[in-house]
Amino acid sequence: MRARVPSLVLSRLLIALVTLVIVSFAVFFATTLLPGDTASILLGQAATPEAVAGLRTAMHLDEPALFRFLRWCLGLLRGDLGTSYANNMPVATLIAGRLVNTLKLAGLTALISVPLALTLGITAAMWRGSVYDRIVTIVTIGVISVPEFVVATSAVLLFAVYLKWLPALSFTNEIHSFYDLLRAYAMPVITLTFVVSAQMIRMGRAAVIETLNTPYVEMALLKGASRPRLVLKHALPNALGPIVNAMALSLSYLLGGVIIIETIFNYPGIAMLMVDAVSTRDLPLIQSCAMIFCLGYLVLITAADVIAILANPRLR
Amino acid sequence: MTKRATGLIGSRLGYRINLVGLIGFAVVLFWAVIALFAADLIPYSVGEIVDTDYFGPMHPGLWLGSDYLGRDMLSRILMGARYTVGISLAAVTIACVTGVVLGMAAAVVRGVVDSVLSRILDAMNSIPSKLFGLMVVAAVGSSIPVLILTLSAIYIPGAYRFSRSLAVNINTMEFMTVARIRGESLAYLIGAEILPNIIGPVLADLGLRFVFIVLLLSGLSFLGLGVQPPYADWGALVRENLGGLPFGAPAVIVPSIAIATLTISVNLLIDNLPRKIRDRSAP
Amino acid sequence: MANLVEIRNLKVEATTDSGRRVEIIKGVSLTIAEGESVAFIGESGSGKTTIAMTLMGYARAGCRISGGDVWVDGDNMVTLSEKQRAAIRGTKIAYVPQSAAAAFNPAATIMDQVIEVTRIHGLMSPAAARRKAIELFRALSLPEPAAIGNRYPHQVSGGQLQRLAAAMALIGNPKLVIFDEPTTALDVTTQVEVLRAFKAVIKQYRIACVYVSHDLAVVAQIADRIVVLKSGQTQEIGTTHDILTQPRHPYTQSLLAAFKPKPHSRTAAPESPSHPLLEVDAMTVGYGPVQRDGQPLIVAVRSVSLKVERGRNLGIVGESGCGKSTLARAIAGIHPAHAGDIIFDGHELWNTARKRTRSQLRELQIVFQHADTALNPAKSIEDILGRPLAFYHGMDRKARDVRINALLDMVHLPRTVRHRHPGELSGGEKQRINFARALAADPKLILCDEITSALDTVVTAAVIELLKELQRELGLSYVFISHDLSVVEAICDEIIVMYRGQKMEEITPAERKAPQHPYSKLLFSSVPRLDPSWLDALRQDPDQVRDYCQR
Amino acid sequence: MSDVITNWNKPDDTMVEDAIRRGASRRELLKMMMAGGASLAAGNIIFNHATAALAATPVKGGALKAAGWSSSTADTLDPAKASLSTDYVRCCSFYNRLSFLNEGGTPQMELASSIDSKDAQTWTVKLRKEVTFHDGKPLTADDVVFSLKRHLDPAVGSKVAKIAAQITGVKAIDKSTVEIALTSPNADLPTILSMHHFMIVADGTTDFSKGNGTGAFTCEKFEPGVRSIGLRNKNYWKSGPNVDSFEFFAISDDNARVNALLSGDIHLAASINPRSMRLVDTQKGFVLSTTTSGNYTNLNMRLDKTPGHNKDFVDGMKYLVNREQIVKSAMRGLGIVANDQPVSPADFFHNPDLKPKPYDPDKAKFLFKKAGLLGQSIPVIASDAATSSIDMAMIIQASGAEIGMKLDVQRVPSDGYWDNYWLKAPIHFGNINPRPTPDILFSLLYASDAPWNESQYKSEKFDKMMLEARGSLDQAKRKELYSALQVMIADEAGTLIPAYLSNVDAITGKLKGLAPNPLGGMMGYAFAEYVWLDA
Repeated sequence: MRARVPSLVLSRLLIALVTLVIVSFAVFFATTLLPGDTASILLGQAATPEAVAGLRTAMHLDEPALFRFLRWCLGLLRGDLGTSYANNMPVATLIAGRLVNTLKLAGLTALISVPLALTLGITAAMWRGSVYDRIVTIVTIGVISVPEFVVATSAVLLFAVYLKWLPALSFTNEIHSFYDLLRAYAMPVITLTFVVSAQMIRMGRAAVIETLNTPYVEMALLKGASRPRLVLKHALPNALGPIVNAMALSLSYLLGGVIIIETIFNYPGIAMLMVDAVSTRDLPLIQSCAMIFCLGYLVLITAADVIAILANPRLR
Repeated sequence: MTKRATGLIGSRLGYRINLVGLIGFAVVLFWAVIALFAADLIPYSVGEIVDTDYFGPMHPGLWLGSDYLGRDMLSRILMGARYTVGISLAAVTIACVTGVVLGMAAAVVRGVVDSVLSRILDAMNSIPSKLFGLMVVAAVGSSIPVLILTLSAIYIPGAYRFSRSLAVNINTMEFMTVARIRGESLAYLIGAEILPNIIGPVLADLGLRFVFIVLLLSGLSFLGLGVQPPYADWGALVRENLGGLPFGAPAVIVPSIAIATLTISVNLLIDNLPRKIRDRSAP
Repeated sequence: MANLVEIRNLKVEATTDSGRRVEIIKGVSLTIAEGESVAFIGESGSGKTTIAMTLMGYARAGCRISGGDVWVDGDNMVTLSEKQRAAIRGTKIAYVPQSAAAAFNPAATIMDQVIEVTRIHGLMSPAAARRKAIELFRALSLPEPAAIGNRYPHQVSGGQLQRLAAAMALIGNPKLVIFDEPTTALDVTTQVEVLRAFKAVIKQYRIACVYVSHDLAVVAQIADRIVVLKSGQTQEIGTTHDILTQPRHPYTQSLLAAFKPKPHSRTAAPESPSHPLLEVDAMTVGYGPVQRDGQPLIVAVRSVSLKVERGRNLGIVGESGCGKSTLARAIAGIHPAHAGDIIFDGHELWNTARKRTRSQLRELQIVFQHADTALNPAKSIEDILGRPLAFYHGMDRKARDVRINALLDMVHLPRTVRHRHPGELSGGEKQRINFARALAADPKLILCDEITSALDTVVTAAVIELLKELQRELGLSYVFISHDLSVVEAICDEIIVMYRGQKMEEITPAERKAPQHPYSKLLFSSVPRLDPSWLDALRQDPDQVRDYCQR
Repeated sequence: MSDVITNWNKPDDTMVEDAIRRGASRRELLKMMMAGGASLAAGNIIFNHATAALAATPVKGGALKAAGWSSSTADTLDPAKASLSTDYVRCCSFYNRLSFLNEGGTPQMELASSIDSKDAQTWTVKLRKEVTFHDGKPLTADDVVFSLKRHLDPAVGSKVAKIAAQITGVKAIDKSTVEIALTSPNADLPTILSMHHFMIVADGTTDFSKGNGTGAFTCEKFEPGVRSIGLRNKNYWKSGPNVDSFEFFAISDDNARVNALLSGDIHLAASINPRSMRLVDTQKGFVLSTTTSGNYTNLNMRLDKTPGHNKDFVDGMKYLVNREQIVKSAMRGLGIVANDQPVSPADFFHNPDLKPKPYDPDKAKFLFKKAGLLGQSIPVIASDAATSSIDMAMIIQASGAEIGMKLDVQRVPSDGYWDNYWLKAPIHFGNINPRPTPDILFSLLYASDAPWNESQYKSEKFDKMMLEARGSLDQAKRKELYSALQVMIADEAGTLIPAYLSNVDAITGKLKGLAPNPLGGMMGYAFAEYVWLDA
């Protein structure tokens, strides 16, 4: 009966592979379009032609980019992410720590924002047209229409500078207790929750309202079911598909989209890492980060589909 | 049809317009007009330093205070409207038109075209938007056309996904079969048969996308990309005056409010578009 | 005896999107006694369902009960609070929806939904509820009553769902059950079983019931009394016998008239047999990839041959899933046939519409069952009818306007509808537009796929008349696909009986009354008659029934 | 805000401190304060307050946390590659140089006990004894030879390859003596060796991520683009450092950096945005430390390209720039009006008689007309990469607009700016970090063969005088020559230097012992070794 899920996951894996290849080539060609190379960038103002040439040879950047890219691809097949041009460290070690950080932040944010968004979206749908509903709708749009760096900076000023309740920076290396964890993550998580929730709330509300207009919900009403029961037991399960899909899309933002948050809270995540990589033309690093973002995105989308299928007996 | 809290206006026109939508429209119109006539409205030139103080408060002469260089904030916001509204509008239009057309085409044609398109756009979608913006601007520099194209490129996949999922359902309707065996062209199928049925949700989606584009625009300006100085879009204004936040300087508050009013009202407008009244015998 | 239900001067009004209030139920009064079954009959839009709903104190979105009382077992449903109504719904009054397929939550098991009423109102322990449900399943003669509850709605057939819906209604021991067109969506043979089941349980549990339908013949089998409704008013109330024998109200008479078999003035088969208009030879249609044996995975139509002479009509009957629609779609080139030839007007046709010439497409039109999905809801009638004119005949605006008016006249619709959208038309009107669009191409042959199944008897009769009339005027031919034999009989010169994708037999009007093949016999015998005793009198070989309807 | 009258606040305060360091006379100061609108009395208070901030006695212990402004995966502990302030700070804490500059800008010995020469061409460096690297290896002449020679190898990618080029020979005389031979005499070698790139590393080092030096801190942790943590070097050959540990990282967002300081997360926020000072003012217990060390952002007009090849245009631009407004509006007073030449007032060789050109739109207009360029749109490349160049550009643009001179300011991404626009575009902005000697500045920026000849200025006379000054050991003569050179640059070169930028580091009151240094902010990036945290 569930035979469909594994087969779907399998087919998704193939698709994922194709997508990954597309992305890596796209990213590669994008990188080749960027002016300058690691050598000249590292030398910066000191980039006299001979100096650049010397460094280039020293860094083996003088062979064509395509070669280096393909060699990197081969390495990838052997599970080797290559070494960074900028500082000769293995990309794996550069990424590892920061990927964990990113995942932690994303995870915590998801933990807060998903239930929040669900509750708001569903309740809004439950009392659709009511004042509550209108408030939720307006507020959600209002919230997303404030640039995140304003939200973040205001939060820091209020909670860190004036009230001194929370640290202005998230020192991941100084987390020893759960309390530390809370303090370190409170503000980035709140800010990100602001950013990602709105879309989920809107989609959730819309999807639930859609299913509320179906005959089987009317049927349940005529069985004497209460409003909450109608929504939770009859509308929600059938609205789950689109909802999880919207969530997957919103959450995928938490991987690569949080540059600004990472900057403001000095949070060493993977988004900033890729920005660095781009600014130093660090091909292996750029590629690896891009792969991670793409993979994360695909995983989320696939997960959403699987959930949608499990939630819908017709598809099982 | 659901009962609406707000009253009815203009049912004489054969349309049912509701108050919220009207307010939204008014605000959008307001900004549009500002954007058009900004050049004639500004009291000072955008680059001119008129205040020896910085983050100056609101006072006669400098109605919205001064910015971090002591330039007149009112002038900068008025001009900023031109860029924020213009760029976002252009970008969202390009993004949605392209995305929706592709989406509908994919849904109608199905098969290889569909899967190839879906793969490519999925791939695009998986690259974080800000990074994409960074790379593009690093590669070809930052000019208004580039900005518009980048923003639209970033939001095409979303529009595609959305419209495709809608179109797939429409495509199963029998009137599509009828049109097909009539021998209709693809253009007619998507233009005349599908589009009218999905235009509503597509517009709503466009509204939200607009918000995101406005925000991404300001996000990009945080990363130092955007309109050429001395001009600046609202996001950039907020960004460059962020230092005034601790003092609640109008230089940072006002542009933030401007962004909010625009994005919110666009959505109110789209959520409450006038509906054609079917009931012909209406008074 | 005491009245269970007393409706006094009930008024319901709807709010149009212009905010205007329209009265859709205009002061209806009626009573229902304990254990009595009353039928509400009338065409769509007559308000029969709306009234039935008010019995539960419910009015659909945009409507509200604006006046009168609805007394049910001592409570006035109009004045009760929503909470009190909820308490009554499912326990005292229950509802059996028109389409059980839509009324079951696809995400929950059948059992959960059947016993939900007991959960909501805390009537009994879940275990007890299950036992009771199974007992009901048995009473409704559902297959494997013990197990069927664990399935999901999409895993059982329409007929079974309809009965399960009844079980869902009965589980709370209601005093009154509302059946809202419960058999309209079913095949005739299935309908017979379902009706039998309903009748049995109603008797067994001595339940009063309101039976909403447009099909007089079906109603005749169930109801003690009949309420005839039209445009929100009661036309006539009387015992079933009275209504059937001496209808007083003209509308009631027209209802009955719709059942009188119309003698179909047959165009005699042409003496000089020129080549037939359509000839289908050994056509096989299937779904899925082709297997080793060279046949598709699922064969929907197995080597069917047929012939349609000019100006004559072919009927194809059979139950849902017998492949008759697939056959039609294959002929139209929508679903490419796997094997077999289609010769149309002397020329062989490609099996897919994509490869056919524009004129071939024009001359062979198809009209679909569901007018509301066949007409683009977003376009005005004008555009819908105008397109083929522009597309096939390249007419300019003026020419189109003239032609559109002509077409609307042909299908007996006021010219003003051209500005309307499909959503604003009744089922019958939509079906006429649907048909007018086919005419706009001025075709030689029209494939009519179940075009009347969604319409009520009166409208159906009218549409059939229209078809005949147009045939006389334009010399068309029809291939008429339906599960409704009375309709097919009314219009066709030859009839093909299909079963399981195969042609069982070909019946020509002369020998029609005496079908040879047992399946045909079963099929024909299942068509309800106006005679109230028909159902009880009907004797069908149970083995046959089992063989042929495992649905 | 204790002793603040009218609009007199910390910025001015720090200006005064800065002036005091530059040896401004009491009279000048009072004048300065009058301009600030403070009463004479107030002036005295501030004067005392300011000087008071500079002396106290160290306290041991504590974990020091400081934030710079830029950092990336390209961060390195290889002194030769060091390019960002972040790298300098780290190198200063893990390594030592042979010499370093004191507050006054005069070279002091560090790893070297002496650096002597008779002819300024061959130098003898005597090394300190009992100096060991973090891994226990003692410091020898070989390490010095290795450390200096590296810069000549292009594969190393040294930032100072050009300056090092004059070092023809380095050889170890004995375990603790090194001889350095130069192409031509250069009296400044001790100063040159005080540059951060000439930190001494262990002989044969290839992997620099360990930060194995002789410095005050041992490298506990180094994550490029994230942070570095140093622990006090137990057996450091100098006294100190005072703090137990030193964590350094960068917060690129100006506001975030200041907020982190105010919230008490860090002790020092380097180079804060002048506009943040008002916020710092509102909070108790924070101090601003200003350094004007000859860091400047300049507008370069290439003399070999249109429109720069037209002398009148170049001169016109020099009169079009409202230097006061740039200092006042763009830098919020944190700068000193400059006179189009690179030697800062902090420098001994600065020519005080060379006055900045006045803001004279009419003269500018006249010159542009003469050049026939009035009304033409002239592209000017600016970028965040060159500090506050965009603000400057906009100010110049605005004053240009008033006399009908269209300057088309083009902001380009800082990413890749030095590679693609700097030195290349006809008119562009540059940003030059302080260099310890005029000679370095001149040879890097103005000599005919200078690698970064921003305006393509070529003058044999200039080259000759430069070499002469370099070779001579007679200070008076050198001062005279350098003054002349400064005048030549101001009048002839296409480099428009409107102001010297002051660098402002904001610190908590707890952080003591931070004195400015001509090598740059954060005490010439070496603060970690010297500062202490008051309990």
